[in-house]
Amino acid sequence: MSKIKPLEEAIGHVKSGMTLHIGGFYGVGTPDEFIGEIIRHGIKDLTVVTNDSGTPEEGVGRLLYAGCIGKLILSWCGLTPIVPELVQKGKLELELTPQGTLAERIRAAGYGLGGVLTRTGLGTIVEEKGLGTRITVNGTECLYHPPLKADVTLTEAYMADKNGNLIFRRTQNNFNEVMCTAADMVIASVYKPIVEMGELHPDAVNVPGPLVDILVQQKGALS
Amino acid sequence: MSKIKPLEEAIGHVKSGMTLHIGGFYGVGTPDEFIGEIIRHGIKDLTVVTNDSGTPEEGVGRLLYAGCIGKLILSWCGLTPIVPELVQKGKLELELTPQGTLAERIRAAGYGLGGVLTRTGLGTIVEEKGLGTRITVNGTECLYHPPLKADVTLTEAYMADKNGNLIFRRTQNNFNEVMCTAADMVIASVYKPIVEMGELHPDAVNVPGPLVDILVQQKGALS
Amino acid sequence: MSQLGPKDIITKRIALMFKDGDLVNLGVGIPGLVPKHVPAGVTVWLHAENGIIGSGPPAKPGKEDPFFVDASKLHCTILPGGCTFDTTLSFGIIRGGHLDYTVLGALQVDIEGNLANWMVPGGPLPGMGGAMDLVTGAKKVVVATTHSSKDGSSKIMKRCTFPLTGVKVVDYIVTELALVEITPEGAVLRETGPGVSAEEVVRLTDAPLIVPKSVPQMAL
Amino acid sequence: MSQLGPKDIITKRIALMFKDGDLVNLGVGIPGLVPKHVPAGVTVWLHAENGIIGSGPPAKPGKEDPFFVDASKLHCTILPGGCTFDTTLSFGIIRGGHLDYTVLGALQVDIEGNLANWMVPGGPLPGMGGAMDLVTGAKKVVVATTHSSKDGSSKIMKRCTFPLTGVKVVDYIVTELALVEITPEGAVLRETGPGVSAEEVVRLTDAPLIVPKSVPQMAL
Repeated sequence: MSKIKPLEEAIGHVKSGMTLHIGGFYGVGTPDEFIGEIIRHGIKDLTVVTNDSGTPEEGVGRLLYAGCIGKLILSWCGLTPIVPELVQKGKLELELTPQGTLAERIRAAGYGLGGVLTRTGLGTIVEEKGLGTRITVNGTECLYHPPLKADVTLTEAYMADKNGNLIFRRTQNNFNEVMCTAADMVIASVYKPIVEMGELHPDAVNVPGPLVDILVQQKGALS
Repeated sequence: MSKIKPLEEAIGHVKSGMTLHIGGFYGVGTPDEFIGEIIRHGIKDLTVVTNDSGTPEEGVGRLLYAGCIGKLILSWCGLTPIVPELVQKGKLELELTPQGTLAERIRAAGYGLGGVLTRTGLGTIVEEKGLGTRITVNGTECLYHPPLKADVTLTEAYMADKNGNLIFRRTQNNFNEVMCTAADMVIASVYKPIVEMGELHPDAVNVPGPLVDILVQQKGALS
Repeated sequence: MSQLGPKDIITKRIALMFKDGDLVNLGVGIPGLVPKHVPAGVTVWLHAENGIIGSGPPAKPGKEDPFFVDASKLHCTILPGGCTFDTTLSFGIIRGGHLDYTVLGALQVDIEGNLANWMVPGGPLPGMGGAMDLVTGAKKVVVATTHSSKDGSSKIMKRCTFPLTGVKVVDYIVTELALVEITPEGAVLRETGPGVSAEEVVRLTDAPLIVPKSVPQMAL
Repeated sequence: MSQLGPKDIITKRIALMFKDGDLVNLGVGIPGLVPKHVPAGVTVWLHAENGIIGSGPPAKPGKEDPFFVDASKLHCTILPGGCTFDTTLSFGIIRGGHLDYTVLGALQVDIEGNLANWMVPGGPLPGMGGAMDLVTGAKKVVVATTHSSKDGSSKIMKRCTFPLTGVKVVDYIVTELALVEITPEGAVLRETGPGVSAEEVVRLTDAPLIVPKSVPQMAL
């Protein structure tokens, strides 16, 4: 059974109210076609976990301005002024999380760990707002953060084979690799033409194929 | 200042009483020349953290039979019958740890985390012997294990450049990659001739150069 | 009546559990026979603890890659579509619930789903390797074992007495006589081996089994 | 007397802290000027949160790689010997103590080593990004800031009042007037800026400094 699906069928798995992991850092590694398709379908009330909200025209920012997001868990939203507006109007719940803690929370979900123990955020708003809980382990004070799993991960890859093995280029990886471990369904938007099994170097694979459920070939990739 | 050093100078940093991370799974990825050099120097009372003890002739087993090890932290030692003998005589302290927990304990040290929370080992000897401590987080019972750092990591790589960037081949990686994050000093035994900076694919690097302190070119690599 | 020997009955029945694309880790011993029984048209990806998905047949003599062994220390090959990775990701796959099945041998297994397969008290002390992680993390834990020990006692017990690999972790026990599912209500006899009656299974098992009205024989 | 402007004094003094091969993460703003002052013969590897070691100069127009930006969203290049990696390893490097230095700007910094650099109360809410991880994990945390705010008050305070980035995390504060080390005993004036006296620094600082008998000027 082929993992390669048309865009519309793939994004048909994303339903209003779901929690999504969306890869990308300043839009690099964000699956743009998936964002467009979610907006086109009018999907609402999403909880989106991502590094940053991009801009009004780019990345997760497009979902914000289209009104698709009910809760946002990220580390930075400095270029989308709609965020404080929506928060003030009570239309958006915002959870600001240190970038490293966010990555480890996602990993803990994907790797079956009980949570994250970190010194990052001790004595800051992260602790004051109850996002992390202070506990003492091994004689050291830490914040405990629970794992963070998604219903669906939306990822972009540079190369893929038909088994779903993914390879990223340069800083396209960022949160993508770890997000592919931490959702019930992983959907990848692939830049280069998807190749036959055996054509990727087995040691260079970033995400093993069995972790990936659906591959979507980006438009223009075959040109 | 070159990171490339002769074998003897490199292993001169390993002192009796130290804690070592040694990579390898059934000897694959274990830096054999380093093992030989430690034995030749008569280094004693090492605490060795590794996946398995290999055989009497191979891998960490050689250090055991040469009497270099005082404490062994690993997941499997089925082919080195000297282990139960030494334990019974009180000459070896043995800490058997589930393989995944061992890897995460090393990673926690290397990644600056407060420890590991895992369900692995609940209700088993791991808990009974106090290796892991039961705690409840996020409504789930887990075992807490502290981070596991070393003075020196001894690793083997397939390729390296002069900045210390390492690339592993097939199952040579195993614990090597994570161990390179979790020691005060990292010494790598490199199989292929060490190349100039810029000759490795930047996206294919397993261990970034700044994590690696010393490179030793394996004998015969230049032939 | 099947012509299969006991170990082939066990492993063929297990092979029929898989669906196309499943990711599976096989322990040493009997589980190693599972791959030869996977039906044509079903691709099963084998996972090895030391960082492989898609490990293939043993390397030909003289063609062994010194940097490539499987979790049994055999110099193996990699199938097209396979890949390699480090131990943390390998156990992330195991512990994060990404393995569809782990198939393991047993020293003892009981009707509460407890498994002992790594250490005989007073015996040698090999270590648990990745077994505790596998039974905790895999979606389905299948125990592959002959129904009885060499001394004639049944492997399926009321309560394990050896040091445990995992507590309440087993989903299915497959022997040459029975497929038993561990449920919150108890151990349910789902199927019997070829030519074996439910009564026979109950008689040869030293622990109470729940026996539904109708228990089919394994369709091998 | 130095001809350097205030920001160049600050960043040149910081650049002189590095030894060959150091791994350094630079925040936005003033820290971005540090690289141009690194002496010849000293190689400093720049780390970027989004997964780069060895990020090089901006890509030439038309040569931008769509899959490659640095942590300031600039299309950059990679130096020979550099590499890329995912966010978990990038923050493992940060949080695991593998960064020799992080150089950050400040909204406020105090003599206990507290730093506020991510949020003005009542102002916009950009998020902490990787700043909290950087100040917690790096071996040395260096704050690069002009000595005074635009309103004339000193940036070095008795106690920060804005939401903190980290508690007791700062090692050095470098301004155009002073190099201050945060120690368990307090904030020690280690050096003064070019042509500046220790008395002048003390007068222009709204928090008590420990002033050793002899305070040299920065050797720039």
